[in-house]
Amino acid sequence: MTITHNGEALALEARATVADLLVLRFDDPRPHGIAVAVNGEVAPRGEWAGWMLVEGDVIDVVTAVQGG
Amino acid sequence: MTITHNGEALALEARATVADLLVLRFDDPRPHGIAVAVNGEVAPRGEWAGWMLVEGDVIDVVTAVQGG
Amino acid sequence: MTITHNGEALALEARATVADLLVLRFDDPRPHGIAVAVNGEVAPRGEWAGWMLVEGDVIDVVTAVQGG
Amino acid sequence: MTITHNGEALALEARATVADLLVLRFDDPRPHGIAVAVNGEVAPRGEWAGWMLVEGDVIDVVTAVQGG
Amino acid sequence: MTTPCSDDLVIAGEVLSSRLFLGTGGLPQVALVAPILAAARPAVVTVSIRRTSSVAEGGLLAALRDAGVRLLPNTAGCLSAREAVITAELAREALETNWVKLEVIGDERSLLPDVVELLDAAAELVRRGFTVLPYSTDDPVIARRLVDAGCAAVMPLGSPIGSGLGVLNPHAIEAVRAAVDVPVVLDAGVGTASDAALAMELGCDAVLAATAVTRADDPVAMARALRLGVDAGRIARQAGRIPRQATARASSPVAGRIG
Amino acid sequence: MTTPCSDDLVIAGEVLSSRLFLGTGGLPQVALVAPILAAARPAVVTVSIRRTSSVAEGGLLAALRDAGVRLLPNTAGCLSAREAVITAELAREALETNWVKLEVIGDERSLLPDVVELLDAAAELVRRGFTVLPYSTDDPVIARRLVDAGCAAVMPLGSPIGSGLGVLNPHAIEAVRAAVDVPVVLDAGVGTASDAALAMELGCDAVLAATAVTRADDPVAMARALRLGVDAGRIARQAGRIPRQATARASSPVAGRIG
Amino acid sequence: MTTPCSDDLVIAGEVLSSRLFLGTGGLPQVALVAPILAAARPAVVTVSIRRTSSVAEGGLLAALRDAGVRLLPNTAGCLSAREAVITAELAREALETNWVKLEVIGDERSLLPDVVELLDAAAELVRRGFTVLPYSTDDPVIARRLVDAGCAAVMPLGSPIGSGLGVLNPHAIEAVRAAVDVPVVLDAGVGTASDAALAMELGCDAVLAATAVTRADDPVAMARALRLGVDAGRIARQAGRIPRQATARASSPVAGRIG
Amino acid sequence: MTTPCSDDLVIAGEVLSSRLFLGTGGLPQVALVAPILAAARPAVVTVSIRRTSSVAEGGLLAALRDAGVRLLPNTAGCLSAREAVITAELAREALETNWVKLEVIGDERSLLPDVVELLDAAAELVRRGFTVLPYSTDDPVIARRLVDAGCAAVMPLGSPIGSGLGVLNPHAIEAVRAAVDVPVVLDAGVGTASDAALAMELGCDAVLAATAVTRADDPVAMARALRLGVDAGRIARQAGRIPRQATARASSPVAGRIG
Repeated sequence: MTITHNGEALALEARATVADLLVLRFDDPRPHGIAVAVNGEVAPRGEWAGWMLVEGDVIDVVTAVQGG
Repeated sequence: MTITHNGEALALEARATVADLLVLRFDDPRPHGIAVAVNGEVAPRGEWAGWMLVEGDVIDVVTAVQGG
Repeated sequence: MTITHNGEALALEARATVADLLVLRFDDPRPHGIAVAVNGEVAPRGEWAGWMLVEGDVIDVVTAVQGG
Repeated sequence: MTITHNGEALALEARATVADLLVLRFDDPRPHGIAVAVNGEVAPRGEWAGWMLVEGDVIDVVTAVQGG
Repeated sequence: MTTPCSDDLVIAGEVLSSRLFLGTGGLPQVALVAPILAAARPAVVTVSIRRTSSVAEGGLLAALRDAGVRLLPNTAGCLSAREAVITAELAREALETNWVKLEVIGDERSLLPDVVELLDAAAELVRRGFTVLPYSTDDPVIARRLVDAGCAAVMPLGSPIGSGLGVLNPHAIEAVRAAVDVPVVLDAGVGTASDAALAMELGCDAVLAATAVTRADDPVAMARALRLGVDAGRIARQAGRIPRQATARASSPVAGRIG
Repeated sequence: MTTPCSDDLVIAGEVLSSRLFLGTGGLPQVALVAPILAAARPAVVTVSIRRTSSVAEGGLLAALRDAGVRLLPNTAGCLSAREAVITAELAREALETNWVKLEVIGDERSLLPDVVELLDAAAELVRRGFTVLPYSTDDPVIARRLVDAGCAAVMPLGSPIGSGLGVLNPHAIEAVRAAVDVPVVLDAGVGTASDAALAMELGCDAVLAATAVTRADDPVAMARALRLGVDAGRIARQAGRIPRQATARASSPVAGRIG
Repeated sequence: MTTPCSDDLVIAGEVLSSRLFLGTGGLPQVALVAPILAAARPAVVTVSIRRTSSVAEGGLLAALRDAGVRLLPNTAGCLSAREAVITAELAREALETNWVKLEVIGDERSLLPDVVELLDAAAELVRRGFTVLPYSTDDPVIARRLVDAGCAAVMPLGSPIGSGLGVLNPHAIEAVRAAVDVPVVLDAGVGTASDAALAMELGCDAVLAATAVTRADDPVAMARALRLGVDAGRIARQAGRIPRQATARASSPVAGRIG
Repeated sequence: MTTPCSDDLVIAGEVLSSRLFLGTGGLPQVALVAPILAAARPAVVTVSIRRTSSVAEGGLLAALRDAGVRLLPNTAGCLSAREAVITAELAREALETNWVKLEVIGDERSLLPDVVELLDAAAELVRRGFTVLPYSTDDPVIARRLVDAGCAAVMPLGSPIGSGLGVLNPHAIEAVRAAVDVPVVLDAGVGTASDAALAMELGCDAVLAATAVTRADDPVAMARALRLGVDAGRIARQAGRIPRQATARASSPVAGRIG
């Protein structure tokens, strides 16, 4: 299936979870200091392992950066 | 009946109109440069003669005064 | 003889007067709106015709220009 | 004789010295932290004992006070 | 006439006769209306709407009508959009104008605008067909929202009403000017002629003054001074001033000095 | 005519026609002299004295004479009393006026007055029968010394020549005004109309502008703006402005509001 | 420690360690984090929330965690309440703090607050259990509305973000201070130490600085300067300054002078 | 110690312990001397010279000697060079120091310097072997003349003595700084910590405060505030502040925002 990750299209196997995505992108199912939004709603850290992504999901993975 | 005119109680004969009130207070049924609100809504100049007041009506009669 | 006129050396015939210098430079023995200093002192307009210059005199001829 | 001390007339015995004046006013021939002017000139500390006052001398005795 | 026709101030399609708005609050006597108007030649004169127990009310209205000046009723003192809307409706009825200087204040001590209620009232009055000139803060984002709501001009404050502190934040007034494409009328705080001139130099299209005139020692003279100040500032703005620079620049030639 | 006769500016017994002094330094072209003078209606126009290699010198002098305006020669660029005195003498001879705007500067970069040399030159020129208008700092003690030396006016700077920074220290200008009983002419630093108005409101009797006009994008328009600004400030000063206050003061009545 | 415990700054029941808030935007290198924090000893450090393609992100977060400083995520760049709310939610999740510096701007050029969207976002975030510190204008009426909405502090701007113009309208900041009973943190515009000291003297409880430090020639030195400036201003405020007066007052005795 | 040794202030070859000069005028009670000195850690403390009828004089001198602070006698109140010179001579004799803060004022109301008498007195005192620190105006040309006369520093005023108006003309103070190569000590007008910080940021090498401390509600706290303010301003000056710019500059990244 195809999802949108941080604004870019990304192909994932069917039934991939948020944790799978994080492993794919960060080699870590629970990276520290980040947060995940799925379709504009927060996906709590505790649900990453079980949260199944579906075709067309829009995922944002964010962290803290320099800011005024 | 009793109405409130510019914040003060005023006794009027039953079936008095806005025009009657204006005659009473200004000796003029259509004084120039004023406006009338009945219960917080504008009573248009054209309706003063026919606008029947009822017990408890709150009437404000205003004009232009000095202002910044 | 040689005099200094507005900062530059100038050769004049002996016995030349201030008026002679003005004629030489301005084609006019009494140009309007100017003043003359000889060796740092004002040479009054009335004395130009008779004021004899001598070797080494320092002459400034000035007028009004734009100024704040 | 009469001298002026800090703006006021003061009677002193003839042949009184600056030191005598200081003893009279401060019980001390060499008070610390003060300076003396006689007729507008400084009388150096070292000369107080020997500095003879004369009729009409104007003496100022000053010290340090609060100041901006 | 100090400003060419091509430079007329136009609000809501109406050509106004000058760039000075005059408030009447604090006027010591009605007899001064005529000479003040003659000295100020204002584009509009503001009035408030209040309960009356006599038609005359000291004859202010009559004096203004005699002068043939355009009236701009305000909603001074209103603390909510609701109050402001009914006050505007009564003003329209009493004065037969749909122009209103919209004021909705946050409290009666500071008299500062409550921009939230102001935006609500502006939208509602525009819907009801009013030409709305809102008294606002010097916030360019709010100014843009007021224009989006249909206001015909914006009237940012220079400083608190009646304070005479002039333009406390010139940078903000320039930002308001840059943020909108409707006329900007500096409202509140003007104390003297240089304040009015500065406001115009910052890019304002007009200036409103009330207390500065009515409470001056000589109201007629100050009316004239402000009128001249507004014209001076307008023309200076158009003339293109020299840049400010930290160091001196000779205005007399260096060359040709004697000795 | 914006200022009543009873309010004429008088210096050394001469009644001047306005309260704006104009400098010609930086004028882009002589053709602008006439329209600028028509717009500014200055009391005097300043000129500098420089060596000349032709009588014409671009015809500035002729243009000014045609306009019939009073000339005020300056000693711009002089670094010593000696230089300034001879320059003043030449000016008197060339222009047949004993008025002089006395400038003695400390250096050619800042163009700031050297008040020590200035005082010497002022005393000597007064002794020689000149009417001396000294360009000075905003120091009230020096202003008093210049008056004691016989100067007919004092001309404190608002900010450096040509900087366009306006009046950097209004408090000092007010102090100069309070310190002397001769006319105070604000000199140097004026950049736009509000600067001129402010100077007059601070108590100055006149304002001199040069660069502000001659280097503006539109010199004629700025000349007009400054003229209006000077008049506005003068009248405002006389009108007695409202006091500045930190808190608001209602300009509309509180009583009688509806609802 | 320059401020006694009794003078600690408390927000939402939390005792903060100082009155300087530090922004990290524009930091040239992460290696400067430690020395800057040592010099500034800030109460909190702000960070932004952005998409990441790596966990490290230059190690800023790690450096801040090592320093054990309190993090204050902001919603910088959000143009709507909706954006700001989700950004705050993500910040809470990523950083395990429910504190948020709420920013909702009107446009990306001026970066000025959009107080309408700001009020909506503040109310929603308070409802969701956040401790909200809103970046706002210097409008006291809006400040009061933000407090009524449940904000734990207000953060009025001194001047536009990154401008270094300091406090453009001290009168307005004093009015904000007087309008609310929660801590007032001056946000945006601070350029140097005297700006920070002035803000505190005006009654602010703390000052936030970002660009002033991170883009200074020597960020560590400026961090120290601002820390001292904040303390200086705080203590001066409490010390009760002398009144400003137009005339001099001798600081040395008049009596007893010689001669 | 807030300033590194390499940054010590040196006047006439003497290394001073800080960049704050303290005046004692107006001190409510001698008992405050010790805590004020502990809080301010001043480089020098100024005193005046007056006639005495007792040696003690409230013990001020003893209190200052106990604190081991360097004394700087002034010639406050002198109206002529003659008076100032004899006062300086008496100070040297009484206090065994050849340093003098030279004050020659134009009148007793404004307390402003008379720079003509000041220059005469400075030249004479330098001739007599004094280290002269003259209280002067903010005129850079006079500052240069004072240095040419041999003064070891210059002390321009920020505003009138005791006025608390701070630095009325920052541009002039920067010009004084640029005009001379001796230490510049801002004298007179400081009212609070931000004034002191600003003076240092403008390039002054030290600041003198008297009334600001002695007449504050809490003199000891204000002494501490001014000490911090001077250090803050000094360090900020060296840190190289960001430029002032009219428009905003984002301190948070634009890229990577969600939604």
